[in-house]
Amino acid sequence: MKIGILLKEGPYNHQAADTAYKFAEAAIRKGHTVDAVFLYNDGVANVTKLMDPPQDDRHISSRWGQLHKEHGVEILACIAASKRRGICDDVLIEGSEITGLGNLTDIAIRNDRLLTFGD
Amino acid sequence: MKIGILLKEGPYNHQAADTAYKFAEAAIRKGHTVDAVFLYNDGVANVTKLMDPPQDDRHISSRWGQLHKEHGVEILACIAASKRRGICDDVLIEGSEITGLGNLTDIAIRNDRLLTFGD
Amino acid sequence: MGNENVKKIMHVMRQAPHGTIYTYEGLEMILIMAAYEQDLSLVFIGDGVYSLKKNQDTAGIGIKGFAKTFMALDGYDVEKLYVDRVSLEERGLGEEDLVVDVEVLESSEIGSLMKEQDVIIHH
Amino acid sequence: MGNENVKKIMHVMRQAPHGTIYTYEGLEMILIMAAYEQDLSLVFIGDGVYSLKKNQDTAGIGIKGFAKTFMALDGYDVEKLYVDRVSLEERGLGEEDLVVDVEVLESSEIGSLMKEQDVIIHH
Amino acid sequence: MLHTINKSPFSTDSLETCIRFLQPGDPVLFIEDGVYAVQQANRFSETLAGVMKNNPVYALGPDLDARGISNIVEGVSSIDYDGFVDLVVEHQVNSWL
Amino acid sequence: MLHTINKSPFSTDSLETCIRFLQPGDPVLFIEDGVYAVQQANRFSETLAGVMKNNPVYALGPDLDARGISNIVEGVSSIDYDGFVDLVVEHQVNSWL
Repeated sequence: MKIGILLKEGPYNHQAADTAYKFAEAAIRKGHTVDAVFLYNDGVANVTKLMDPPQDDRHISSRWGQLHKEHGVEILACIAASKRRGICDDVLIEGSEITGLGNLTDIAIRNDRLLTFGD
Repeated sequence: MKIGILLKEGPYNHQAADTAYKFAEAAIRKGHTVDAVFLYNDGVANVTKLMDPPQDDRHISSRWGQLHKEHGVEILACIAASKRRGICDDVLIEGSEITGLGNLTDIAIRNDRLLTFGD
Repeated sequence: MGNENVKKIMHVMRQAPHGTIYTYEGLEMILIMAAYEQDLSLVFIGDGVYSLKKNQDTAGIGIKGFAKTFMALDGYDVEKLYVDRVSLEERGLGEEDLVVDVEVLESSEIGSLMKEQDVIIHH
Repeated sequence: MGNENVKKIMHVMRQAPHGTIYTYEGLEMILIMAAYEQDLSLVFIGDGVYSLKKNQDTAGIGIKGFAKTFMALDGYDVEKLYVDRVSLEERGLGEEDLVVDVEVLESSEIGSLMKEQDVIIHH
Repeated sequence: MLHTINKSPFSTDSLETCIRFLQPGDPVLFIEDGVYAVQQANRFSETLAGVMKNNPVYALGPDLDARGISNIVEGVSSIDYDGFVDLVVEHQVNSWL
Repeated sequence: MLHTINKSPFSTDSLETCIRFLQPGDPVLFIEDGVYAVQQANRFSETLAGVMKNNPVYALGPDLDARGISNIVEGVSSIDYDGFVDLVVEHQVNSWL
């Protein structure tokens, strides 16, 4: 099955980013395709490479970058939401991209499911 | 009267940043001192100079920078919260600073009031 | 049973306006999706019904208002606007308080509409 | 009436742990403030009482747990931990379910404590 | 002590929780989405009436206007940001987030 | 249709709102802070029992463990992330945020 994910909250502040990641991991492990993770609202902050959490904590943006690298999952941040919150190409983690909401619509159309995680 | 402000949510996503600003403006207009605005949790995203909202919308980080420039209000972001969320010296708006929670404690001690705005 | 390439996508507005950006950015999403000729609907539940309240004037809080944008949806062929009757009533509001024409439905009717959807997005 | 340079600062924990970071970052704030020899207190109200629940194991969600950090507060001379009785009871919890010794108070008693504070911070 | 409430009473437990800890005479100020509490004839009218027996109640006017609320419960004072500052000068503050 | 709820029933109206729109037979999955709803003997036990009459109820095990909830209401199935995926494969999803 092909699955798209919409993530609406920023990293660390809400569990949404963690649940979305754990879900994606499990779906891939079970042989499904996770097509894309689309970041909206504060969710766009998931892909800043400037984050620098404590050593013993998870690194949320690297984790998304890895998911792209290892499993081809598109990691996309909405451009309008990103501009409001200071996310731009200069700070993006490798493997992620800033794009328009048309792309989210395509994701909704071409996948069997679109799952939302947020607050 | 001397007033400190603690702001716990990011810009645009929640009204907290706007209410805190409007309150600070009014307090200064009425002759009070707004000593500092301390940013915590997602609130640290208030001071990224990379934000680029639509032309006809308010520019929240510039507004905090102006408040510092015109009225000497310290605009401080917690270092631990900032590191988690990718806020660092490279992206700070002029007039703001990254600092420790000890500074917030000083603000709580030296002001007549410490007001919290958040979600 | 309908075009296989057309998806039923429902947007559920559940938050009050202005206190958070969810409804506003939700509306931005809907306006873009409207160009893709999918089967879109909007449902207003809980505090989401407040987004449609007449006479909102946001000048004093310094935030852009957007209630009028709901009126523009018609021009994008987004015509399915449903409001939950209970949500309206417990807030002391009636259809005459809203900026656009909507269909007021019972919760069970909205529940069955939800069940028909391919995608549901809460804002 | 007490040292003029010592402020009464109350931290109110109102959120469940893990779903959001507020309680965890609140605790980080409290640990720093504890070094400043102010008159600190912590109050657990509503879902905040869940932060003190025994046997939390966060390994499966990949987030660092912090319930044990509340036990360390004693070492920082933070000894005023109050829990709202109603909040505990409506959640089917008792003192024996909590990781630390706390004082369980009636809402009105917490209300009067609040009234004595110089600073109150909700997390 | 001034209590501020910034959430709609319909969506979170802020109002109902705050009420349990309120002391008689303490002013309550509704701001942001909290102002829906003072609209006439909604499900929380009785709750609000209970509060008003022992506590002065205020609502932030700019937030009322932004939400199109003109029919506010009698006895609630609409104030602007300057009025908010005055209340803060007069009282310590307890912001129920 | 699978309904997910990620908020504590005490702090927001997510559970009570979702219930009004649930269709008989639709599975309900509690995740994140939502899992507090399935702890035994809390204020929402009756509400949950009502849901369980017509709907299968699940809770995400890792979220239960993280919160130290071991005494869950009888009849609620604890599942892991793999089980979450299975439910999503079987149903369209309605995530009540």
